[in-house]
Amino acid sequence: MTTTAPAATRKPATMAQALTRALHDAMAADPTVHLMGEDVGTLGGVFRITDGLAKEFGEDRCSDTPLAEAGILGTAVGMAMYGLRPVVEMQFDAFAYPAFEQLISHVSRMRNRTHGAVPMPLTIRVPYGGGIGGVEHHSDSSEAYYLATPGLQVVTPATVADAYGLLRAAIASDDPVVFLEPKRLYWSKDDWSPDAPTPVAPIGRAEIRRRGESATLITYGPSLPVCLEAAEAARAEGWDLEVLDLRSLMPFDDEAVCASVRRTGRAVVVHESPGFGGPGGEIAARITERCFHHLEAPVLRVAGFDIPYPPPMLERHHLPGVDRILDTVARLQWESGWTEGRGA
Amino acid sequence: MTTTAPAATRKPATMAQALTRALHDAMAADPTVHLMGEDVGTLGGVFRITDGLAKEFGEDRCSDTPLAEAGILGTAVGMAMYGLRPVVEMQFDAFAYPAFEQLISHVSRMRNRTHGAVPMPLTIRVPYGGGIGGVEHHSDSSEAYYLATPGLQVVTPATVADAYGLLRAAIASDDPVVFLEPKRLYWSKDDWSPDAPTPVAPIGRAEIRRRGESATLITYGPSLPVCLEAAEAARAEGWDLEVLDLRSLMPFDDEAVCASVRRTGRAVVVHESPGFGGPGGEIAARITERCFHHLEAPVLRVAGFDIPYPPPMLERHHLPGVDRILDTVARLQWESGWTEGRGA
Amino acid sequence: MTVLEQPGSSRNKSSLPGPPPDWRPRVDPAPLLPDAEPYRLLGTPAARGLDADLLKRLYAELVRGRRYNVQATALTRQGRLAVYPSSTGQEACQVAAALALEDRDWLFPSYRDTLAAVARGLDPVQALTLLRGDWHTGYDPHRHRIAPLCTPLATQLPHAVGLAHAARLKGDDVVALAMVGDGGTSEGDFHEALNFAAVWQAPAVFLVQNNGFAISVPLAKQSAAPSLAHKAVGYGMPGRLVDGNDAPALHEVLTEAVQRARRGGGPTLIEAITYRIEAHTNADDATRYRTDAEVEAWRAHDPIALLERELTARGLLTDEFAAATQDGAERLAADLRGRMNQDPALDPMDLFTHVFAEQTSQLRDQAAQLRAELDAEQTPAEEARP
Amino acid sequence: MTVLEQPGSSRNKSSLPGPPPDWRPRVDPAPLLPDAEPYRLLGTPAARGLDADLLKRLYAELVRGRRYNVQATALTRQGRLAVYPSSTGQEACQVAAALALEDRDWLFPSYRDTLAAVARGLDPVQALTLLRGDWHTGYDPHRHRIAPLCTPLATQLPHAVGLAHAARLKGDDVVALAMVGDGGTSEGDFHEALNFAAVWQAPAVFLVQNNGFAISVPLAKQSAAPSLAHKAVGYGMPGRLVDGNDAPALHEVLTEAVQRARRGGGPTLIEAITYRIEAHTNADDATRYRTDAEVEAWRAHDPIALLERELTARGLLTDEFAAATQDGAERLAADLRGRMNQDPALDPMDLFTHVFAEQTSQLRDQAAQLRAELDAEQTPAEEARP
Ligand SMILES: Cc1ncc(C[n+]2csc(CCOP(=O)(O)OP(=O)(O)O)c2C)c(N)n1
Ligand SMILES: Cc1ncc(C[n+]2csc(CCOP(=O)(O)OP(=O)(O)O)c2C)c(N)n1
Ligand SMILES: [Mg+2]
Ligand SMILES: [Mg+2]
Repeated sequence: MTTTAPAATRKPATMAQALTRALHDAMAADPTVHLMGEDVGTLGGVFRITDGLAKEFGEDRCSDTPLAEAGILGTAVGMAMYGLRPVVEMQFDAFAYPAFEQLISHVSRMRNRTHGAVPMPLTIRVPYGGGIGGVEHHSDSSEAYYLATPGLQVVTPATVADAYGLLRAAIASDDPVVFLEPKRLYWSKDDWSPDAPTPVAPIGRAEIRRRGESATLITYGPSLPVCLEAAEAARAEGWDLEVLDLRSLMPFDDEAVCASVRRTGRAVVVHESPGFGGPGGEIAARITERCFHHLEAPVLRVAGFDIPYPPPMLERHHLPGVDRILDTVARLQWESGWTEGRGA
Repeated sequence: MTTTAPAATRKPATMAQALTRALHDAMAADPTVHLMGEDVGTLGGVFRITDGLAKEFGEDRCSDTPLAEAGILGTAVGMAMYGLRPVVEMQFDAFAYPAFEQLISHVSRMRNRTHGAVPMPLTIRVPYGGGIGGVEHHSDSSEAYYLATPGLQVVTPATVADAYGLLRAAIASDDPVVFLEPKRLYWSKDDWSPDAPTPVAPIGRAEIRRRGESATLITYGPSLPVCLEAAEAARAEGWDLEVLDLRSLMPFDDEAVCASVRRTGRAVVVHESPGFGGPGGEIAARITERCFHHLEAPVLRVAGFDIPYPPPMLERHHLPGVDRILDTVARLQWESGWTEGRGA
Repeated sequence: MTVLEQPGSSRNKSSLPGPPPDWRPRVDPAPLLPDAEPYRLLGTPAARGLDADLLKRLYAELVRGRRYNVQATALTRQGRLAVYPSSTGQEACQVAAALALEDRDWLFPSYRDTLAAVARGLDPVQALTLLRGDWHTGYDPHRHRIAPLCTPLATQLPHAVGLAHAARLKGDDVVALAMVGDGGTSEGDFHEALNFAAVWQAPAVFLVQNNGFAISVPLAKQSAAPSLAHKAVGYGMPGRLVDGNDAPALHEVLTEAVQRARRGGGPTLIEAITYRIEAHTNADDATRYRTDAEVEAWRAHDPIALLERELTARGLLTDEFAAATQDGAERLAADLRGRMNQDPALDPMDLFTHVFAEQTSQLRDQAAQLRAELDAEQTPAEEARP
Repeated sequence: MTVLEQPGSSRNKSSLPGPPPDWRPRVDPAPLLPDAEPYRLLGTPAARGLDADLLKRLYAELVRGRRYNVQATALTRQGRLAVYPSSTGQEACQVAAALALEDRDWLFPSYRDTLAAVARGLDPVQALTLLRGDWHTGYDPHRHRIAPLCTPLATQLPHAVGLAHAARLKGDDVVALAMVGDGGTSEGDFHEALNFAAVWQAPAVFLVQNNGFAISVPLAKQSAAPSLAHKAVGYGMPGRLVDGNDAPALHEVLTEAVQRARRGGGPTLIEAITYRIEAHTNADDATRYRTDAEVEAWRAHDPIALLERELTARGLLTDEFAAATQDGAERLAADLRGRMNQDPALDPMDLFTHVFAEQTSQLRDQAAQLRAELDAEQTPAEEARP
């Protein structure tokens, strides 16, 4: 099914609403889908993403667990072994850390270690990132940890439609998916029809959100709106920036990324997570490996600083913003003539 | 003190012996140094690195803890708050995962969150990497997780002398150090004098282990001997490879790395940890950012595959070996003339 | 014919093999078990014997604490505080924890325990820095012997144990008191901390404030134990169950535990049964998971009212004392209000100052970048980008 | 004048405030407490009443198990097995765990429990694949209802709880039995698993093999609890303490717990007191941390010898039965030896086959690289690098 809803039925919806709808539809479609986590039942989650689901599907299918993240993920592993399709909610990014042992040593390896006999069709929903004025430990961007763990798929929506489509795809996947939900986009709105939802988005495909010729901004999740804004602002400087939304960090869409960068010849990777050891290094390195002769300048990065996430009153200085992106675009060696003699 | 022991007193020692000696000397020099971990007391650790220390310094200063890694690191945090200098042993790489919450949310941030009032002079010793025929969960290379955590220093010796010098420096550091010990080099030998040990190695300085002109192999820990071997083998192909041992992944010695790459114009990063999201991406990206105009070819990477660590009988196919390194060096575009016209 | 070279087939006289050679019950479990009912003093004849000064001190602190809670909640409505997890209804736990400690002891509070820190003497504005958002920890933990207010649940418990253990190794008679919620007892760190404490006989006291809920999750979905205090048995430490709204009872039980720890008697687990009268935080909607009737029932068991009844019965609640108490509370609130209404002075460059003792070259570069951006912000826009 | 609008100052008739409104002891702790002494049958009068066939079956399995342990250890010396954590001395636990389960039930073994898997019917070679090193899990867990042998301690316990819970949700009367060592009980995952199991009333049984040591660390440095079984109380499940070398006693206690779980009666924690006669693994040097005398004392309490005594007393250990038993054990050993002496057939390309259901383009590239390297290995060296 590739049809899109007729424009008439589309109306503004928030990313939170689209996520709730995705969970709802997945539960309705497949009785093995079980939600679990802290406060996901009666309360509907602290971000209200599971609102109403316990009521509709019963507490057994949307259940409040004891407060213990390793226990939540560890029991979900056992449930998956018995044929269920657990969808786990971690309440905040940093509170997934106690479950890392289960994630790294079991969730990510179970299929592999059992020679394919025990798949892990688990979805782990992690509200991530800052910009919401959260107190300490409520604003981390931890995608680097997930990316360094072979066997995990790492997916993050940046649009309302993707929130629905990618979450449906994550739940349908027979492999574990870390589904990163950008906290500060929960209340972002877009025209979208909950009655005829967009088709399930395939995992592993990047998407060009804005066409441009001068350079490519490569980003995902919470930084997409910032990049789009930067691209608009860049017009005043005479730059026509392309903006690429990765959507899936693993699998990584080398094809789409390289096609764009080969066309524009310049790239900046933008993310909120600290730069050192963050996803940007991997992305820049693989672009350079694959597109070296097409590059007019090194791939640059705009990332969070290499510091613990700051207190709310200082977070705006940490987060990649339009100015920092434009300053970086300005460093893409627009004036240099050195590429002329290239043989590639 | 910068004197080196007179050659006469130097005799073969293993990395394990140098580590034991470093712990011993640190304990003797500073009564606040306390070792703790599973089996570190009576047994001397499963790798015997703490052999004899409980006997010499008493069980209070080298103590067997209950079997709980979060508890070990978490209590070490409290001990550090009270003015001790704990040195924690994680028995194997993968068994540090249960302690990740403590590491990420507390150890790495304590100084920062308290505005400098509560430093964390903790050393976390982690035997890491494969190549020793270890069964499942005994051969991980987890450095990417540590690198993605702002506030941690990440250090790893590749030589007997560095094992001593860097461990002394780690223990002396007022900030937390993840001290990665390459398991398969524990029994590597070198001429070294335990009676007049080499000076304490400063953290954050890379070291050129082999001078060369054609290209730089950038590596650390268990892959250093492999790179040196590859460099020897490369002579037959007409390549004179430089080998750079990073020693410290954070702080990162941009200066030494860039100086070498600017000179050779080509670089390959070699490590055992999976490539995707691993340290190599960061390293390649920052070299490219800084040395773009000096690069004759993209910085390439030789890393472990993006798979869970294989069973012992298959590990040799996973680990970066001499052939794979040489194959990669061969891809550094030796024939291309395209760099001629460069303006840089 | 046997598979083992054992005198197995030629049987011994006694047909009873001994117990396993190394078996012995290592500790008698009986003294570790908590009482069947929560311990209380108020309303019992024993209350009559309590020291009048102590009761008055507790009362004054409770009233002050309640006023602090009310004021902090009001500040969230006025936008001067980002979020406040109120301890209204739990003031007896907060106050008793603070008063049970000597100056040299350490307090390890959870994110809900700002009042305990204030009752210990911490400046209320510094106690609220985390929740206002200008810095994570607004005070010097060493100066106040108060660890950072801890957001990740139960993760500060092992810190308390390690600190207590270190103090003991150094020969200092320092006790660490750590606070955690009922929900937090489910975390692995709770288990590991208590086990380490018992094995090390560390001078640590664990106070579980069982307020019946972890945000929306009621205790029955959190634990099936007879009580949370019963968890003590599994570690080999005594468990005590206390009415968490009975300030003198709490004070007595906590003081006993602290003294025992100080004497080298090892750790104690104390469960205080209480109730959170307000929502989880100002951002929470408690009507989603509990009834007004339940809240009302607990209001009738209010810690201040309980103590007030006793003070009145003993004629200790004179108009003068009540007025002075009220006055002190109002002064605290006015001071807090006034100072929280001022914007804190912030330096963005602080982001880089305390990541490491010595700044890395990487952080130096980033600091320079931010410095340049801040300077550019001062400059007219057209000049900013060259 | 009061700070609360409460009828506080006008006191009620009764001076006793009620208990906290929501307080009630939720479970009576008494029935959860383990006995003061390890439960045993062998050597007691009750042993006489035990079913002869059961005793003989247990005996045959113990003898077979011992032979398996001896053979596997021998294989490490011959270089056919990388490492072997022997369960010699713990065979009663291993065998009883296997026999207590129905076919549809699940076993969650730790890394030391290969024998339990073999006693359940798993091919001994498949059980040893992990330790030989040709693949992590050498069997299909679903086919045998045996979860992967688990190296990270205690981490498989939550899996067992989740599986048991899922089975119950599906309406299947399946029980999960999870095994863990004394050391493993200190891990946070132990705590979280038992708590989830009790809250969910999951049909799970936890068997702690307390063999006195976690590698070199003796129990006293691991736990200060009266017994490890006493940990059950803190979760609200029954705790049982058993002589872990008394196979019939273990079988009875385990079977009871499994049946109770199957009936919906919830989880049980069982501590079996036993001893590891061999070193931790063949790579360990046990003389560093324990005395020969201690080992000898436990040899005298050997599970096979204990049962043999009873069989002999009841005249059940006929020459014929003993010979058949011995014979079966030798056949197992010979088969194991023979098959382990063959090198396993390995395909390096398997490294990429099961990382994901659908291979990523990244892994496709890497697989192609390895394929090329393997092909080059076949080719003479000079041709290999172009
Ligand atoms: C490790 C961790 N997981 C989840 C959270 C999110 N969270 C904050 S408060 C809370 C409930 C805490 O309940 P309880 O321990 O009973 O303390 P109370 O709020 O009742 O004081 C949760 C789940 C957290 N802070 N830390
Ligand atoms: C999480 C974790 N930490 C550490 C280890 C290393 N290790 C392997 S066995 C062992 C001791 C286990 O003791 P116990 O639980 O009593 O089981 P036993 O070996 O006696 O059967 C240790 C520390 C591990 N496997 N997993
Ligand atoms: Mg609570
Ligand atoms: Mg043991």
